[in-house]
Amino acid sequence: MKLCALVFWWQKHNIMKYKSLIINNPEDLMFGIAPKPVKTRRGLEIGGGQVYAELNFTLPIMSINEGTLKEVYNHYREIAEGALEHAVHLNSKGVVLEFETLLEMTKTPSIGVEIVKIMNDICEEYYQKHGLASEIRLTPNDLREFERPALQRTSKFLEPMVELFERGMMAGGDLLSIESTGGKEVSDEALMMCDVKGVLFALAVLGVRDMQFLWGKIVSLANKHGKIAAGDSACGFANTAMVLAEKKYIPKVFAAMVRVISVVRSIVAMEQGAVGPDKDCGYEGPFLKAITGIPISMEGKTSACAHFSPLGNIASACADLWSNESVQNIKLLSGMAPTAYLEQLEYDARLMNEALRAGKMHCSILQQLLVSSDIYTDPQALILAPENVIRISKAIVKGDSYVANARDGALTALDIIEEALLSGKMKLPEMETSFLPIFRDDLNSIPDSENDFIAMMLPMLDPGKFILSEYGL
Amino acid sequence: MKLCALVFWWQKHNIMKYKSLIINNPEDLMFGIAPKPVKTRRGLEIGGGQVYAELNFTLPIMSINEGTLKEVYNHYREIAEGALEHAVHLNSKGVVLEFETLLEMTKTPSIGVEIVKIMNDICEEYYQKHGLASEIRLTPNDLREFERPALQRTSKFLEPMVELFERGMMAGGDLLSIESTGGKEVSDEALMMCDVKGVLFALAVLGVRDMQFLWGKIVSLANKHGKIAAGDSACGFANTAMVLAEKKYIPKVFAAMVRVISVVRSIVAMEQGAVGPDKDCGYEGPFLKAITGIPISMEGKTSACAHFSPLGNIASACADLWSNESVQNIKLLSGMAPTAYLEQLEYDARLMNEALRAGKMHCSILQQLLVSSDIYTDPQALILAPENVIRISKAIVKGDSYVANARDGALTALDIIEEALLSGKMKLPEMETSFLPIFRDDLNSIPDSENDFIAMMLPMLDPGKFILSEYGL
Amino acid sequence: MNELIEKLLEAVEFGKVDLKSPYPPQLRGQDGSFELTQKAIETGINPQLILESALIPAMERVGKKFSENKIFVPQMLMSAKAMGASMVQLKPFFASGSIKTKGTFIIGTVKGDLHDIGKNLVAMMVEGGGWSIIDLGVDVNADRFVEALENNPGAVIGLSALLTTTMVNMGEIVTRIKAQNADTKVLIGGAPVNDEFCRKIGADFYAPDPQKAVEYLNKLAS
Amino acid sequence: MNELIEKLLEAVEFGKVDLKSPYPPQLRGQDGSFELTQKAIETGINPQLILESALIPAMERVGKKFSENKIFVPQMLMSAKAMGASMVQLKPFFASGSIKTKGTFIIGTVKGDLHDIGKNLVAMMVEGGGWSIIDLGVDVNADRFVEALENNPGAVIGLSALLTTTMVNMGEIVTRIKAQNADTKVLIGGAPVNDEFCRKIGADFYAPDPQKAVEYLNKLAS
Ligand code: B12
Ligand code: B12
Repeated sequence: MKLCALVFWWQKHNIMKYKSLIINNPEDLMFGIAPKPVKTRRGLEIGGGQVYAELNFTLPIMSINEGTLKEVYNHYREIAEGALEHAVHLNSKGVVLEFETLLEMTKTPSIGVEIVKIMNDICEEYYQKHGLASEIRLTPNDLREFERPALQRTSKFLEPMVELFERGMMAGGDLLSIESTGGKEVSDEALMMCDVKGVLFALAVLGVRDMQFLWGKIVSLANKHGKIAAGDSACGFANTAMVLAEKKYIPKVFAAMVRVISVVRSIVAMEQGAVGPDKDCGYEGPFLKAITGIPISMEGKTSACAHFSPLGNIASACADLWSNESVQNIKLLSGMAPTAYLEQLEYDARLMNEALRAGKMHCSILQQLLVSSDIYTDPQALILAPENVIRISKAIVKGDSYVANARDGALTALDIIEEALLSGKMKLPEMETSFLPIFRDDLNSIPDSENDFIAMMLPMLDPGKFILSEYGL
Repeated sequence: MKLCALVFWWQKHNIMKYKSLIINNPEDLMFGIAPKPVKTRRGLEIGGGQVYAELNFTLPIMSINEGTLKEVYNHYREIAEGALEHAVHLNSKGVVLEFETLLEMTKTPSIGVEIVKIMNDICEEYYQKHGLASEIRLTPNDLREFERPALQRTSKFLEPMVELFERGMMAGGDLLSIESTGGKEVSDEALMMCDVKGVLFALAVLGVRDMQFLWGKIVSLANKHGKIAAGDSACGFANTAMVLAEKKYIPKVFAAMVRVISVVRSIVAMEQGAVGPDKDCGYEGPFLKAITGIPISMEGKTSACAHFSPLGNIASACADLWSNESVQNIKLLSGMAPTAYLEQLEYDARLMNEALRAGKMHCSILQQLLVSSDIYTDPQALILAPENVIRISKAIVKGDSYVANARDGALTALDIIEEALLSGKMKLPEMETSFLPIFRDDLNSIPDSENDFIAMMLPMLDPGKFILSEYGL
Repeated sequence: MNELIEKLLEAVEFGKVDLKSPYPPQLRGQDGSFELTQKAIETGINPQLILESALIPAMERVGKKFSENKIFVPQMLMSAKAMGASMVQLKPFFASGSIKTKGTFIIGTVKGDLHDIGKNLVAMMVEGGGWSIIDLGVDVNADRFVEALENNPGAVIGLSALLTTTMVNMGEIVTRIKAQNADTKVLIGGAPVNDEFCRKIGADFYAPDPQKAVEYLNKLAS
Repeated sequence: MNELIEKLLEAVEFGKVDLKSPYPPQLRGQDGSFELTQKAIETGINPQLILESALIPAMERVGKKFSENKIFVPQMLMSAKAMGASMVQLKPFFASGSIKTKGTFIIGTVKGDLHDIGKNLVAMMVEGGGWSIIDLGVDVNADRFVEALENNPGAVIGLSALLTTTMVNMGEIVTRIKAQNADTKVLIGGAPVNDEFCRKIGADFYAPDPQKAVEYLNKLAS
């Protein structure tokens, strides 16, 4: 059956494919175990009963140009070799290396492709010599935002992005991801204004449509080459909100809203055929796992190299890959920073894997500790507790439009936050809580129908900032 | 009662004070709980049912001289402020900042004292403003090794060391430690030659005597000023051996021997009146905790910034402070590295504290996972499993001389390693196992009496390298 | 102090733009900064005084509250909007030269870099501090900075970068700017940047946050 | 190849010092490198050949096994001892100039730093590679390096540092050495050091481990 040729009812009517959850029971939302595990070429079984480390890394302070290319390649070679050598030393069960490209590597796809090749050769060498299973997640960056207002569908930048995806997967980038930016033109300002309707418009209207466009392409490319369309995390939305909240620039309760709203945008990748592992940095993975059953990557305390986090432990509660988000290739006292972070990820993963080996009771106790150690410290943590993930996910799948899905999810998250406050289990300063009634009013004012919502929002948005037709509207 | 004035039977006869364990049951060797907790000025209760983060840090690449002193001070100010600010943000229950001095700060004690003052002011500020409890562990470096052969008792360097201890504790360095180097002249070569008798001589003869000399001084200074004599870790021996084993320069089984032997040397601090928390980096803490009941600091996965480790999880099994060993004050993508490591330590500690809150069953399951995830990956991990710590500790306290104590402990560790190999639970390459019979023969050849042992060893050691009289021999 | 000035200060501090605006709830139904400025001008208050005794002090208070984590960005943005409404009224006086800002601040995110949340905050706070802002946007190369400087002699330049691979572009831009006019002050910021890097590339000041940038600029202006 | 040479090579490779030495078990009771060298000289084998066909190749094998993690340091040290026993026999020929090492290597841990385990390993491996070694020990300042170089013109210098606060001392030492003789090659190492730092201070080569150092030196010598 050629999936991509068929157009389903839900696609035609622009509504969410999922009407119920695959995981209905909080106890079944567990690290290392996904109802639909993903098997990779070199034998990783992500979500198949084992948590693996996903190492992320980037260049130290330097330019990328003709003159430095050799040095750039050497950095990635050193990173991959250092990490895999140490993974062998630590008896690792398997590693994912995420290669998130920087501008120049996407603009000139041959650079990105060469880096994939270099790292894939090393993966292969360690596989052949030591039996270490590892794969590369290839994450081209979304170049389209270089034009303002962005031309989401007609941009000249789509060509190099697609080229990097295709040639990169052929070179050994087996897991395909991106942190696409559809809707960001609107959400950037909405984030700063704590405008929940603006964020919802950016994600549930613009984001969803852009994801449909982009992931249709990515999935068909992946299918063509027998590669794995993995997923797309709302980094520019949910992660940005978290970082802003950590800096105390916006309320944490708002960042929690943004995370929930981003679910309806990120799930579109799965609707288009992506199978996971979903990317880490938006933390919307647990909801995607509950609804669709795919395995997910998460990041928490061991991504303190990349940003501080209120979700250090709880983020791992149902992770299948455990990531450090990003670290520069610089020297620490022990050795290179990516190698050090690989070690930390491996030990975290070992603990979870030991629980998986020991059985259900051990898993559930470890998860309970991971969850309860963070749950009431921050509303963003609260909504990631398995029972809350399930409850919010159930609210999300109820509605008949992405807009309604997002709104209902956010309202349920609000309920959960208010209940925790009422019970006295969570404490928040008045500065935070004063936003709650505003969010509730705003969310309640959102109609079920996408068209009505668009009509409601357009007068309030700066028309110079985005182009509706670039979203098929 | 003036303890320091009395001379006990065990002191007069130069034998170990401890004849039995305070913790006899492996289940009672638990993180966060020590039979003899230590209460600090600002209210930390180390070993009193709570694990705290102990943050370690050092300067980035730079010189310390007149011209850079301002910058040096700024680094320590920035580190302390960044860490405590973030600790408040993370609702930390308390933090220890370890200030391990560099050469210049001990040679010119006023530099070290000034840094203590700067950091103590910040600790006090956060205590007053936010109720955050924090203390400084002051760890002057042992200058005596700058002379070769070292003049352990008559060195002119003792004066600035003692000055830094005294003025530093008055400036707010409440926990006093050192990684003293008595015996290192002999052990350095013995380590490289995997000479277990040489190491035993260095630690159980020279090390013990130097510790008696040095810790007598430190404890009486601490008592004089109402400060806490904490402990002395065999960094230059056990940690060095671990780092060399990680580099595959010496066998892991040898590093395991060194760790056990170092116990009899480090315990002398407690015999002289030190009360803990013992320092982290030799990993002999669990034995000290079992035998003496003091709280201990440990380091594992979250010290990957300082060195790689085969003890990532298991090291925390009975930790009361959880440390990162050391990280330079450099910028990561999130912020300064010490702040990032503080976050990681806090989340690790939170998990253990959540177990402590949940009760005995949760603690024991979490500990079991921490232990079993590492135990059979490395002989150094194996001997840190609580039941093995107890078994080895029991062997250690049996004998009637430090030499016999060390020998018996090491032989028991050998037994444990060989049993694990025999049972098939642990696997080691022949390169490693071929050392085991050699170690056993060597250990068996060691007599009970210190004098006999000295007589046996002297002909085999390079007399130009150390001065017996500097050890009171 | 004049009552109108006091009210205007309050309107800007709490983000009351105009009569109709519902925010903040406690000032609902009252005049906003738009109306208050109009009235102040009508009653003959010196426009320079309006700027210096109401708008700038209000924004200073806002900046202080923000840096003490007592308010969030949206509150600060509302104040900026209120100040903007006031500036609309004051525009003719700027045009005629009868009032002056502290100077012109040209800001942009450097070539290859699209991160602008931080830069926008800095621009807003500096504007609140009484400076004219020229925001060149993101992905800005040396040519464009030089050009903007030519058109605004004496302006101070602010560079932002968030990537380890774009912060190096600051070096070239600083060199080009200093080549054009060695006296031009350049301040830089962004998460991966620090003091040491600032010295290395020959920029004049590194600010970790908008407050520090405003302090530095105000020192320059005084 | 000559049988004696072959045996000597084996003795050094496996660390057999002399007849009496119990190590390694499999060669117990056999001649060690001390006796074998003596016999080789007696049978008239060219001392240069002993060095180049037995000792150096043996140590090369040892170095290779070590870098492939097939042996530990003590095995390598035993080989170094065996080579040392051989060198005692060869000493007169070095003194007379009838055999030559590849050159002289002056090594030390820089001022303020006492870490010497790594430095000692490097010294041993370089010696095994056929170089004369002058080990200045630890806590060595620029004066002492310069002095040693004066006494050994043409020597190559090796600097070791393990602390972030002592590695900077390498810079000064390099400058002083190059001032004395710009052609002197300086190589550096130690855990916190890297390539970039090497370039920055004007040293010639950074080696992360002894093997790389030997390779570089051998290239210099050839
Ligand atoms: C939000 C964000 C994004 C958003 C940007 C949205 C926007 N409109 O700006 C999106 C999602 C689009 C994005 C994209 C990318 N990002 Co980004 N992003 C971030 C994130 C999470 C937060 C940045 C932020 O806005 N912080 C909040 C603001 C308020 O703080 P700030 O920027 O530091 O600014 C403050 C100060 O620095 C200072 N300041 C800033 N500028 C100036 C200027 C002057 C003159 C002065 C005085 C002061 C000053 O004042 C500000 C206010 O306090 C950071 C993570 C982090 N830890 O910083 C990653 C991060 C910077 N991004 C990263 C990466 C890799 C990317 C991408 C390449 C990802 C990809 N592969 O697609 C692309 C690059 C696009 C491009 N070419 O620029 C990496 C950088 C790694 C590296 N090598 O350097 C980071 C560190 C994330 C990570 N940990 O991996 N990103
Ligand atoms: C062992 C050790 C010690 C021993 C030293 C024993 C000895 N005789 O050398 C003792 C305990 C005495 C010690 C003391 C101190 N140490 Co120390 N020590 C270490 C440790 C654990 C291992 C170093 C080691 O021997 N490694 C094994 C050898 C084989 O590796 P290597 O030295 O890197 O050498 C290899 C290569 O680098 C290379 N190489 C080395 N030199 C050269 C030279 C040339 C020319 C070439 C080509 C190659 C080359 O080849 C070698 C072989 O492969 C490190 C941790 C670490 N991660 O490195 C800390 C470490 C270096 N020490 C540290 C500190 C702070 C100290 C003290 C100040 C502690 C204190 N407060 O008392 C004192 C300082 C004393 C002084 N002034 O030097 C810190 C440094 C932090 C910083 N700011 O830089 C470290 C990083 C520990 C930590 N994580 O905090 N230390």
